[in-house]
Amino acid sequence: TNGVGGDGDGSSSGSKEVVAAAQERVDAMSVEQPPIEVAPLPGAVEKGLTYGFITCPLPVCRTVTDASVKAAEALGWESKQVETEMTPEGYVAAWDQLLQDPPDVIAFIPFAPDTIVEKQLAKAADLGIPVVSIAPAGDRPSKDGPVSASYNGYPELRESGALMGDVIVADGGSGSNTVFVWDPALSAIWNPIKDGFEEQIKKAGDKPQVLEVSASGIGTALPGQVVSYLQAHPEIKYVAFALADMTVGVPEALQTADLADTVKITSRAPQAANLANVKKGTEWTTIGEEIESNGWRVVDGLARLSLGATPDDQWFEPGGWHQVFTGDNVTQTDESPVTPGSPDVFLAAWNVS
Amino acid sequence: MTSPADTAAEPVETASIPASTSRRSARGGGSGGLLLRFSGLYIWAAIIVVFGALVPQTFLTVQTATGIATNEAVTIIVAVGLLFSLAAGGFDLSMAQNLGFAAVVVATLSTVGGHGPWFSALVAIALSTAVGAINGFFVSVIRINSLIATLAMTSILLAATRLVSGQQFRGPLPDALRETSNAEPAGVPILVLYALIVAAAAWYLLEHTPFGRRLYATGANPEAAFLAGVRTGRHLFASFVITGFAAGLAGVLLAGKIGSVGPDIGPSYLLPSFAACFLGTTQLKPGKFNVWGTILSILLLATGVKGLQLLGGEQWITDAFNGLALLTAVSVAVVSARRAQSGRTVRRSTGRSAP
Amino acid sequence: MTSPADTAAEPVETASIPASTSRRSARGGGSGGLLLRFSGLYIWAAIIVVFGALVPQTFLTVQTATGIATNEAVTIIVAVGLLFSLAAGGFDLSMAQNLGFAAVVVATLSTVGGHGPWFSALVAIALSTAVGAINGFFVSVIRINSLIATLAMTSILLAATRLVSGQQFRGPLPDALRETSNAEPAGVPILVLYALIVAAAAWYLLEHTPFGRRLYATGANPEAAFLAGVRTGRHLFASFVITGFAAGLAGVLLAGKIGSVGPDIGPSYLLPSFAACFLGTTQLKPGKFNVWGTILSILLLATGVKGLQLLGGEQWITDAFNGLALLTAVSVAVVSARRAQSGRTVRRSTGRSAP
Amino acid sequence: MDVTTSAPRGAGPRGASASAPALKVQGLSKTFPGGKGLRDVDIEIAPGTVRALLGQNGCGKSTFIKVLAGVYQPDAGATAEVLGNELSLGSSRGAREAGLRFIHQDLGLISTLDVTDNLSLGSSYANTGWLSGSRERRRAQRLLDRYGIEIDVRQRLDHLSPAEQTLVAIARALGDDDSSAPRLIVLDEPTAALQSAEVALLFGLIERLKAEGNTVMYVSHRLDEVFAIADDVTVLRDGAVVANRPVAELDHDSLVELILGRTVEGIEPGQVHRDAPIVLEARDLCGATVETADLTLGRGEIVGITGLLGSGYEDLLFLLAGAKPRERGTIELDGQLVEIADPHAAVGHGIAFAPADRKRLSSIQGWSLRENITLPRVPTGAGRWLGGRAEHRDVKPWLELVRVRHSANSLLSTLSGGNQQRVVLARWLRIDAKVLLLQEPTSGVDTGAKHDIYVALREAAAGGAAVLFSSSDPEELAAVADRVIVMSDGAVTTELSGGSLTVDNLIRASLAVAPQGERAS
Ligand SMILES: Nc1ncnc2c1ncn2[C@@H]1O[C@H](COP(=O)(O)OP(=O)(O)OP(=O)(O)O)[C@@H](O)[C@H]1O
Ligand SMILES: Nc1ncnc2c1ncn2[C@@H]1O[C@H](COP(=O)(O)OP(=O)(O)OP(=O)(O)O)[C@@H](O)[C@H]1O
Ligand SMILES: [Mg+2]
Ligand SMILES: [Mg+2]
Repeated sequence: TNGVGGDGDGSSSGSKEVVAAAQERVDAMSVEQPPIEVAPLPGAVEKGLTYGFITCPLPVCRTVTDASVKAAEALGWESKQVETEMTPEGYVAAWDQLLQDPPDVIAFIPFAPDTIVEKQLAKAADLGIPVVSIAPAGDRPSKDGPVSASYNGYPELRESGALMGDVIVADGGSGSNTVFVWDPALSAIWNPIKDGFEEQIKKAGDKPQVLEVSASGIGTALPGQVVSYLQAHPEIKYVAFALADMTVGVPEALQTADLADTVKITSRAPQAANLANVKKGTEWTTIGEEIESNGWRVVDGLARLSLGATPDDQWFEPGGWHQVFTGDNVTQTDESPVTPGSPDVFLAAWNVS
Repeated sequence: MTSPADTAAEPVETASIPASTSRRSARGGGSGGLLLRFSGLYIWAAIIVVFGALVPQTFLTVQTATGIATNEAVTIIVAVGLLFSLAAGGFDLSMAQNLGFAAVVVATLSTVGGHGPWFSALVAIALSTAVGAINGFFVSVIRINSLIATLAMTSILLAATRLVSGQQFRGPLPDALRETSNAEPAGVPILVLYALIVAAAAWYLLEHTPFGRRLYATGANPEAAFLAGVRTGRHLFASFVITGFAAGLAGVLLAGKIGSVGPDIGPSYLLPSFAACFLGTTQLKPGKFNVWGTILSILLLATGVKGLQLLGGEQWITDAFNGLALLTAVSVAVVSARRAQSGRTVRRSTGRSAP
Repeated sequence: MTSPADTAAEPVETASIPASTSRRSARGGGSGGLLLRFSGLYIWAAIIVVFGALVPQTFLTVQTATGIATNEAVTIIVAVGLLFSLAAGGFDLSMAQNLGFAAVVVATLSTVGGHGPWFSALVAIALSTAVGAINGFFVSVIRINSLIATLAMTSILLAATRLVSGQQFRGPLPDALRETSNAEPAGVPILVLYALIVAAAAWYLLEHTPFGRRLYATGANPEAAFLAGVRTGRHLFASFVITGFAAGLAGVLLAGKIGSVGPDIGPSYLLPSFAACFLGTTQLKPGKFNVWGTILSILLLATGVKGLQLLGGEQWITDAFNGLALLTAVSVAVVSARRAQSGRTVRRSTGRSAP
Repeated sequence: MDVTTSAPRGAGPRGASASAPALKVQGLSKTFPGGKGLRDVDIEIAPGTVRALLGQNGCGKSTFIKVLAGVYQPDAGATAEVLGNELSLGSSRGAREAGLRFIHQDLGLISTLDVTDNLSLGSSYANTGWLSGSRERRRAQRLLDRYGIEIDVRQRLDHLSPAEQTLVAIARALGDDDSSAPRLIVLDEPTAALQSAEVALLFGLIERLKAEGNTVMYVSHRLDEVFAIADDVTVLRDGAVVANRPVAELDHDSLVELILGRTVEGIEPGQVHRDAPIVLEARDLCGATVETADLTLGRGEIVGITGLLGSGYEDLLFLLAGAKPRERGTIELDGQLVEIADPHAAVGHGIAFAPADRKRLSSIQGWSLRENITLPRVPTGAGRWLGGRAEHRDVKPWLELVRVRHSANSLLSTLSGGNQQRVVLARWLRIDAKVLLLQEPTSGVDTGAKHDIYVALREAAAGGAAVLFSSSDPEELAAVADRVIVMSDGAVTTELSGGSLTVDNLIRASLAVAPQGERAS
């Protein structure tokens, strides 16, 4: 069966309670999750604002951006997106370019810690432009900072990591024989995932091994590296990827290396292909988290700020939707999972259509 | 400023490919020559022995062998294609991005595009071949330096790739395509078979047809070849078309192999392919871009990398290995080539045709 | 197989740099020649006019000007350094990774390394220069084809970069370094001044010293230059050292500019630099790698890209623009060069084989 | 060899009346950006004859040939016939189909390939599915046999002597479609790079072709060859035809006068300097093809050096200039022992070296005359500032000295072969060297220019330089040198001077051991 858990006998180091708790959470998150909730807007939003959005060329950024542009349209805003090259100076240049013709509101997906663009953030503050961020790169923005709100932050990612840990503990009855695959170059963004994952495994009394790879090898060098690692560490039963994109080509490589039956793959933020593989069973599980809905959330936040709302802690790192996908509960494999309720809840809350 | 270079009593020939002078000694069959020609095989054997001793239980396995072969099959196909333009004296820097472009095209057409797998594959390969033809046109008709022409083409293809993929992962690919790349008739990964077929075909074309001979002549000395009646323009053009076609084929097979294609795939094939082709010029037929030497080089490097990975080496170690292996292998080749016929090198480099 | 190349009855000279034959017309000062030499300026003007009309309020601003200059300053410095090895007939593919390496070294030393900013900067530049020297050694003493030597070096530098950076972002850099790159004396971004100084120095060295003349001779015909008393080995070696030094300098300045350095910095400078140098050979001093032509090319491309970005174009548009601009500019240059030179008479480039 | 005649490609000589001229060109002009290359040239060549095309450097010989070959487009208005059939000038294919065959000054052979490939590349690989070395070799061998050329087809081109390379080029140009159709074979300075001994090889082939009814057009600056091989001469001056005459009507002097439009007085033999102070003394030099050589050069002396190919006489100059590694031996300048590691050091010590391979070794074709001339010692003004104008001034007198009228800024590649040679000479005269080492200084140089160059050498010598020049032309050696050193088997065997320095003695001395001479005779 593709299902998670069952065979957790207390024999392994993980104490029964821990395993049971994990199993409980997994079961809870495996059933279809309720739609997210969004409070109605306090008033009517001014139309025709220009909405600046700094994004990156990565697929995940693209998904958010497309959604966010739709959201802005819904409010009658005119959006202007700047795509940064994946280099710090490119990121800085993107900011400079956006601020050269300053928009009324700004949302951004950080490529690097905010210190890199502190000058630009300060300028935005001077101009009184509300700025919100998605998936802060290593920062924990707070209401005293230059950023007025941030989504998909530490707790979001941490939760995804934790869930990857849970499915493994629940299934293996312990956290042993597990490897976490990530690219430390992106640690600024991915640390929360790693923390959450390691924490859950530690609860079960183990420490996951870590395989460092370069995200630039996705689909080419990466599968070979993973296979080699698994061959060098035959004890490994579970592989957790910091990002579902990194699993591209891995199931096929495992097949060739006769490891397909002995190793289970889990990941987070799946693409359509991951869902398909999970359904087929070539990937074991994957953790869905809010991606495209963040595009709506930032616009929601900016809308409230434009109505004069003052951010409180609520505005930072609000919890979001998560879903454990297994072979049993994958329904569609045509597109990456959509946050339940999105975008309707936003349209409703903004009472636009 | 002073430099070790002062000791060099001969002019430098950056243009010539590495052990270009060693061919003679190899032909002459001097033991030095032989040692040189097959050094790659020895080194490969050495690598296998060493890692076999260090990590026998994991390294000396069928999985390792098939794993290496399957991983490198795509590289082999694109590198073999690259040989043609190199042999004709052109550099196709765009071939890696062209591979990525083909992969994205087939993936997009066959998923969101909703087209049939075979149709999509054909379109992708056709487009890549067309790209090769465009390169060929600019290099052989307009006569732009091929490095620039293909540099520009790389940038254009990058744009096309981003546009087509919409910066999204495209997948899952239809099973038909995934099967085509992942089937294992009689336990042999089918990609390996494809690579072998492509290699054999290339070997035949390059070594055993007038076309191949004229290709090499075009690369060796375009003007003389032209005076000799070789249609150098046409041959250079053809060589770029072939390189483009191979890139397209490799791209489609890669897409099928990994089942889901992101926009950034491709560039990672640039360095390995060129490295292999150049390293290949020191092997089997020294001084000449040749098929089996190239493949030997690819497998040699891949084996070393695999061994290091099994030893638990970090990523940077494998990069360092690739670089050092290339550098040392070629150096050894060049130096011993010079040794093998010191007197003549000088004579040659200062104009044999002098009365 | 048939091809448009059939119509080209001429031999192809991929070795020669683009409009190498156009020098004649340029020197001859034929109007065609002049038009050719300054085409870049006209195109640049055209770009400015067009975008000035399309997005006046944002494009025709001081910020745009300074923005472009500042963003390209680093590229200018590394590209000007690259000119030296190109002029001497070598290709330094490792210079971009060398830049990244220097940036990572200075960032690591001055942050987690806990060393002083100046010490860190000096070490970084020294290391990059040493890398250049190693390249020079392999190319001029061992005499490996420079493409391979520097290809291998790229891979080694990649390893070194990963090792030093530990795959982490290093930062924030000490204010001293950030100031050095971000100061704006009299409102002029200091990076621009650095770039100008480097350019002027390079121009003097290349155009107005025996050393530069011999560098070009080494690139134009190593054997003839050697026999004319030019120590080609030493000069080729020197050229790679200079390219390495420039890469190091650019890396340190870049690190200071962005204040925090990731391991993947660097490679993105490869294509632009080579593109600019080659495009530069069609400008001002056609047929010759030259400083101001290179800088003109950089600014021209950057201006176009900036304009497109302000128009709200997506990433892919700018890539396409870069590629197309390079391709068309060089094609125009090459073709009109042939026209001007031949007076429509010479059917065959007599560049290397006059009677 | 099968004599079944397959038809020649294209229409060509089919249905041509035997009496029609092998080539008839009328009103051919060719304008270059620089100026006129050819003016209204008329030429008519009878079938089965050898026509010598003569003239000074830059008079348009090569240009004429290149127009015939379709390398250059002629100005409008020119007409041409081959054996009575219309020939459209300026089309390489048309020329080939009409039965014209060209051997250009640079032979267009690929030195890294073997003879077989060089012969087969263009057209004649057996178009079977599988390219088999042995079959191709047999075909190539047959082709060479057909013209009685005895060369091993497995040899790499750069292992052949220049003469052999020329023969290969000719054989390839003729091709192996064993048709009896007569051809017009055009040779541009085929002997410029050949030894007098080797020239015989070439003439043998030319006679044979002539005997088979082919027509030959032949460019050379060596008048003795003209009288040896040609039936008629065509003389060009400044791109215009000044004479079309049978050789029989001419003697050496009248021919020279035709070419130059003036008479040249013979060079007065320089007075031999027995007591001249020694400038350069080399002892027991060994390296490359030189086994052991001792040599002394006196102030103001002009010494010739010759020998057979491979006898080491070319390499000796390379060794003296540090251009090839020396295994043994010492060199003294003005009595001082000097270490000459490379040409740079040589230049530093005032030793100038001009190799024979003009195009590849002693010039940079894509550069201006100015840059070519200053390269050995780049002038630097104050603050080491290298300025174009100053450089121009620096170079001008030297161009005038060697009588080159082109602007110092024109590209070397646009000069005719002989004028390029003069520029090279100017380069080395400029550094007023103690020792001038010159290989074949007058190869491809016309009679008038030769005289100028001899005079320049004399002036240099008179100025105190020691001149050592290698030459394969006995007449030149006898006429110009005070002393001639003859080498064989890597050692100096004979030294001729004064009365004993005659053409006969020279030829005898070089041929003393003649492995090359035997080869294809
Ligand atoms: N082709 C040449 N290459 C280098 N040096 C030459 C050359 N020809 C002459 N020289 C002499 O070598 C000496 C140094 O030449 P150069 O002008 O390069 O000064 P430099 O660069 O300081 O010294 P070097 O070139 O020896 O390093 C000068 O006397 C110069 O005249
Ligand atoms: N491509 C060219 N562009 C401009 N001028 C040229 C070109 N080729 C030749 N010329 C000029 O045409 C004239 C004739 O040159 P050509 O090579 O025919 O002389 P030549 O008779 O072959 O001399 P030589 O005996 O030295 O070979 C010369 O003045 C030369 O400078
Ligand atoms: Mg110097
Ligand atoms: Mg000529």
